Amino acid sequence: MKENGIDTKASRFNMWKLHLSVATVTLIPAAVGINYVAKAFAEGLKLPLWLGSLGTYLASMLAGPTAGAISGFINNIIYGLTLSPVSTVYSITSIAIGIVVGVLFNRGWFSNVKRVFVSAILIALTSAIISTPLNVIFWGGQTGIPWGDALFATMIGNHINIWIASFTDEFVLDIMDKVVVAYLAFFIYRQLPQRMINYFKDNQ
Amino acid sequence: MTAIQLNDVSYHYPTSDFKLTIDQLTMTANLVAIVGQNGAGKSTLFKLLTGLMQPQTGNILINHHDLADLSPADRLKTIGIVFQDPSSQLFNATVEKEVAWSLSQTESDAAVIAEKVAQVLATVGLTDIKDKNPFDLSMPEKKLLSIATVLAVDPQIYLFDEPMISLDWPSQQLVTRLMQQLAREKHQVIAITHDMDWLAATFSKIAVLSDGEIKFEGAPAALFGQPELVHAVGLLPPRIMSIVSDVLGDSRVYLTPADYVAKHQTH
Amino acid sequence: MDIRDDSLQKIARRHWYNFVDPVTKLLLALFLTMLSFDFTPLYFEISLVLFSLTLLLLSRLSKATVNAVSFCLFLIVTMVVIQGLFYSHNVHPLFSVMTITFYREGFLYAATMSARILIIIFAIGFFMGTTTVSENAKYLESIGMPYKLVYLLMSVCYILPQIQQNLSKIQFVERARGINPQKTVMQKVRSILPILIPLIIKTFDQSINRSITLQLRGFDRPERTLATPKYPYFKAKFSHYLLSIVILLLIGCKLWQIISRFL
Amino acid sequence: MANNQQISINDLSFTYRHDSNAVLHHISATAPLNSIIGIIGNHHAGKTTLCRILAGIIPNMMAGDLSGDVQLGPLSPTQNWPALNQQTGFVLQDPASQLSGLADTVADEIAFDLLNHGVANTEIQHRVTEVARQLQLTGQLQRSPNSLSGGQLQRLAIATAIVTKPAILILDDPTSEMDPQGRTEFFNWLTIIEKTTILIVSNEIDDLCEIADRLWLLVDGELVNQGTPLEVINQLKPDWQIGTPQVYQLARSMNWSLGTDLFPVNVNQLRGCLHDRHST
Repeated sequence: MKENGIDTKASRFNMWKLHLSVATVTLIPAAVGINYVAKAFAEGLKLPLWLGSLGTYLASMLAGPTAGAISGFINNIIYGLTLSPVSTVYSITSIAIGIVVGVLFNRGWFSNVKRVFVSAILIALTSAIISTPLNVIFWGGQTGIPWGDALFATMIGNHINIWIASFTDEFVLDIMDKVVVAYLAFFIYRQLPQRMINYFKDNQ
Repeated sequence: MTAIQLNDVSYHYPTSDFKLTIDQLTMTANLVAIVGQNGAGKSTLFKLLTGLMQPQTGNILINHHDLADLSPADRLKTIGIVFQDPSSQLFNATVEKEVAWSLSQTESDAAVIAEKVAQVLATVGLTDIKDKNPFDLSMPEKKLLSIATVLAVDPQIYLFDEPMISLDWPSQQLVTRLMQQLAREKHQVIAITHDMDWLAATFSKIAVLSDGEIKFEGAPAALFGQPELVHAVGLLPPRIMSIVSDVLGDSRVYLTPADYVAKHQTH
Repeated sequence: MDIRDDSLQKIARRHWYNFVDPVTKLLLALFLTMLSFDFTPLYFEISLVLFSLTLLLLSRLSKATVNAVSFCLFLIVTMVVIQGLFYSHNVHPLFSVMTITFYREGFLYAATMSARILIIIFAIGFFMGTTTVSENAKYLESIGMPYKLVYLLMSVCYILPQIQQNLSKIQFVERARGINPQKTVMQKVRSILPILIPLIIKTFDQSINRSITLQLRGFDRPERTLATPKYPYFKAKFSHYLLSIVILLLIGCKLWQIISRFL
Repeated sequence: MANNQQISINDLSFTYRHDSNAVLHHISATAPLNSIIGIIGNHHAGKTTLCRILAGIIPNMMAGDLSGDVQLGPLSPTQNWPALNQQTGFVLQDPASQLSGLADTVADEIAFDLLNHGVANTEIQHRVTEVARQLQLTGQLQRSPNSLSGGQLQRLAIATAIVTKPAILILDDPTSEMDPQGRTEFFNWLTIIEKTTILIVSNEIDDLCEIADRLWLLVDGELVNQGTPLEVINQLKPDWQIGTPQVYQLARSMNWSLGTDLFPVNVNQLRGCLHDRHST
C-alpha cells in the first residue's frame, strides 16, 4: 500500500521535482514572511512605499535567482489568497524581480552605493515592463496608487496612448519603491553575519 | 535616592482574562527583585515600569512625577532597560557604534560620546572586540553589549529582565557586581528573575507576584522563612535550603552556602 | 480518540462545501475567471458575479473577502471615473455633470473589468473561507505533491505569526532605546533599519536552525507516511480533469481571439 | 582503538570557514554508552560546536576545516551520518526555531518525526500521548505551538527529539528558559531515561553534578579535564572560571571532605560524607 503510494508519487509528479536544498526551502518562507511584515510595517508608518519585495531581494542575494523567483511567486500567491486576490497575477512581476536581483547581485551590481542605483533602475524597468500589460488588462491601465493614477488620468485625458500612460504611472511608482528597497537590501546584507551568508551559500 | 511608587495600578489585556492589580508598591531599596511564576504578571509589571505602556487605572510616580508625563528624552535619562533577548535590539555595524548610538539619543557632544563609550566598553570587558559586528558575538557578549548600551546613557533607574539567562559563570559574576555597584551609586535597580539562588544571594528586597497581585514584599530571608507562602506562589526555596534540610534535617533559612557557614562557625 | 485532529472540528457538522476538495475549488476560481475573460457581454459578467457571490454567501463570508472588496472598491470607482471620461473609444455620452461628460463605452469597459475583479475576489474568497491551511497541506500531500513543495507553499502561514511576534517585540525594545517613529517622514525612514535589521537577522537565523532541525528530524524522507485528506471528497479526480480541460479550452479560445485580431 | 561500546573523540579540531581561529583544538575524550555526559565551559569554549559535530550538523550542513575522528558506539557522524541521524535526537538552543513550521497543534509537531519515519498511525497516537505525558504537555496537545511559553517550547523541542526513541540524545542548553520547577523536573526526568546516551550542554552546574556520569570541561576550545563530576569539580583551576555546585561550596567551607582533599559535589555524596563522619 505504502510502496504503491511512493511509486505513483514518483511517476506522476516528476515534473514538480525542483532541486531545492532544505536550507533554501526554509529560507523562502522566511523571505515571504519578511515581505509580508515589511509591507505591513511600511503601511503602519504610513510611508509612501511598499517594501513588499525586501525579502525577495534578500533571498535572491543569499541563495540565488531561483530562490528569489520562488519567494516572489509564493509571496504574491499568499498575498493574493489572503488579502488582495487580484495581486496574484502580479506574481509574474515578482518572479522577474527575483531573477533580476539574483543575476545583478551575482554580477557584482550590489557591491557599492553607486552600482546599487543602477541595479535599482534596471529592476524598476523590469517591474514596470511586466506590470504594465497586467495593469491594462485588469485595471484599464491604473495602478491603484492615487497620485500615480492622477498622472495616468492626466496623460490619457491628453490623448496619450494608454500603454505609455500606464507604463509611466507604474514606472514612477516602481522607481521610488525599488530604489529604496535596493538600498535597504544592500545595507541589511552588509550587516548580515558572515556565518549566515556562508550557510545559505554552502547549502544551495 | 530614587523612589518609585505605584498607586492603584491595574492593567488587563483585551484578549485575555488576566488582570494585574497593584494597590500600593513602593520601591526605594536599591536592589529590588520581582519574582513569580510564568503568567503571574511579571512582564506586564515590567512593561508598565518601562513607561512604554500605560496602566488603565492608577499611576506610577517616579520621585513624585507621573511616569506617563515624561518626555521621550527624559524617559531615556530616567529609565534604562536591559531586555532578556539582546538580539532584539542590536542593529549597528560594530559593537562600538551600537553603544554610541544609544548615547547619541541623549547626548550630542561627539567627544563626550567617544569617551563614555570607551569607558563602558571597558566596564563590561568588550574593549577588545569593539570593532566586531554585534551579530558575530556570543550570547553572553551580546548581553553584556546590551547592558553597555544602557550604562552609557546612565539612567536613574535600571530595569533588568532575567539578566542571568544565557550568561556563563564569569559574566554572571560581572553583571552581579555591576548591579551592586549601580545600587551603591544610588541607582534604583529592579530585576525580574526566576533564579532563586541568585536572588537570595544578591537582593535586599523582593516583590512576589501571583495571579496579578503582590503577595509578598520584603527581604529574602523573610520570604523563605514562610514555606507555605513560597509554595503557594509557586516558588522554590534557595537550593542551599533544600540541601541542608535534605541532608541535615535543618529547615531554618539559609540564603547561600556562605550564610550557612557564617551561622555555624560562630558557635 | 484521535489526538492529532482538532477535536472541535471533529464535532462540528460537515457542510456541503467540505465535500469539495481544495484543488477543485481553486480550479473553479480559475474557471470562472477565464469565463469572464472569454465572454464579455455585461449581462453574462453580471450573472457570473452573482453566481460567485451566491457560492460565497452559501458558504462562509470571511472578513478578508470583505476587506478585499472594500480595498478594490476605491479602484473600481476611480476606474469608472477615468475610463468614463477618457476611454479612447468613447463616443456616446451617457450623462453630463456641469461641463464634464461621461461616456457610455468607457463606463461599460470599466464595468466589465470591475465585474471580473469581483468574480476573482468572490471565487477566491470561497476557496479561502471554506478551507483551512492544514486541510490544503494535507490534501496536496495526499494527492502526491512532494512534501518539500507542500512545505514551501504552506509553511509561511505557520511562520508568519512567529515573525509578527518578533516584530512587535523588536518594536517595543527599540522604542525603549529611544526610536520614535511617530513624527516626521525623516524620523520614520530612520526607524526602518533599526527595526528591520534585528528582525531579518532573527528570521534568517530561525530559518537556518529550522533547516538544520528539519534535516535532523528526517524531513522529506521517502518513507514518510502520506497525510490522509481531512474529509472524503466527492469525485475529486473527475472534477480536476473536467475543470482543467475546460480551462485549457477557454485559454485557447482567448488566445485565438487575441491572435485573430492581428490576422 | 574503535570500541563499539563507547563514545570516543579522537584528536578533533575544527575551524569554521568564516573564522580564522580554530574553535576546537585537538580534543580527545571517551565515555561509555548509555551514560549521561555533561559538557561544561564558558562562552567560546566550543560546546555548541562540539554538539554540532556529534550530531553531524558539521560537516554535513556547516562547512569548515575538520580533522580527527568521532565514534558514537558503532556509528560515526563524519563517516555514516544518515545511519547516525536515524538514532539521534537533538535539541538546539533556540526552541522556537526548531519547530517544523507546518503544524497546527503541539500534537502534530511531536508527530512530525514519526510521520517522516513512516511510523503507523496507531503507534504515532500512542507515542505522542506517552511523550506528552512525560514532558507535561498533555494539556497543550491541541494548542498551537506559537501560543506556548518559553519553557513549554523547550519541553516541546525535547519531546520532538525523544519521540523517536533515539539511542543518542544531544541537548544544547535545553533548560535556559524553564522556570526552577521545570528545570528540576527535567533533570530528574533525564535520569530515568534508559538505554540512551545523553550528551548535555548546560550552565546548571548543580543539576549536572546531581545527574551526570561524566563531565567534559572545555576551556577556549580545549578539553582541559574529563571524568566524574567529583573528579572534575575537585580539580578545577581558578583561571578556568567555572562555577562550583553549592554542595561543594558548603562542604569545602565546612571542611566536610570525603578524605584525601576530595569534597562532595552532589547531595548523595554529601549525605554519605556526613554519615561516614558521624559513624566514625
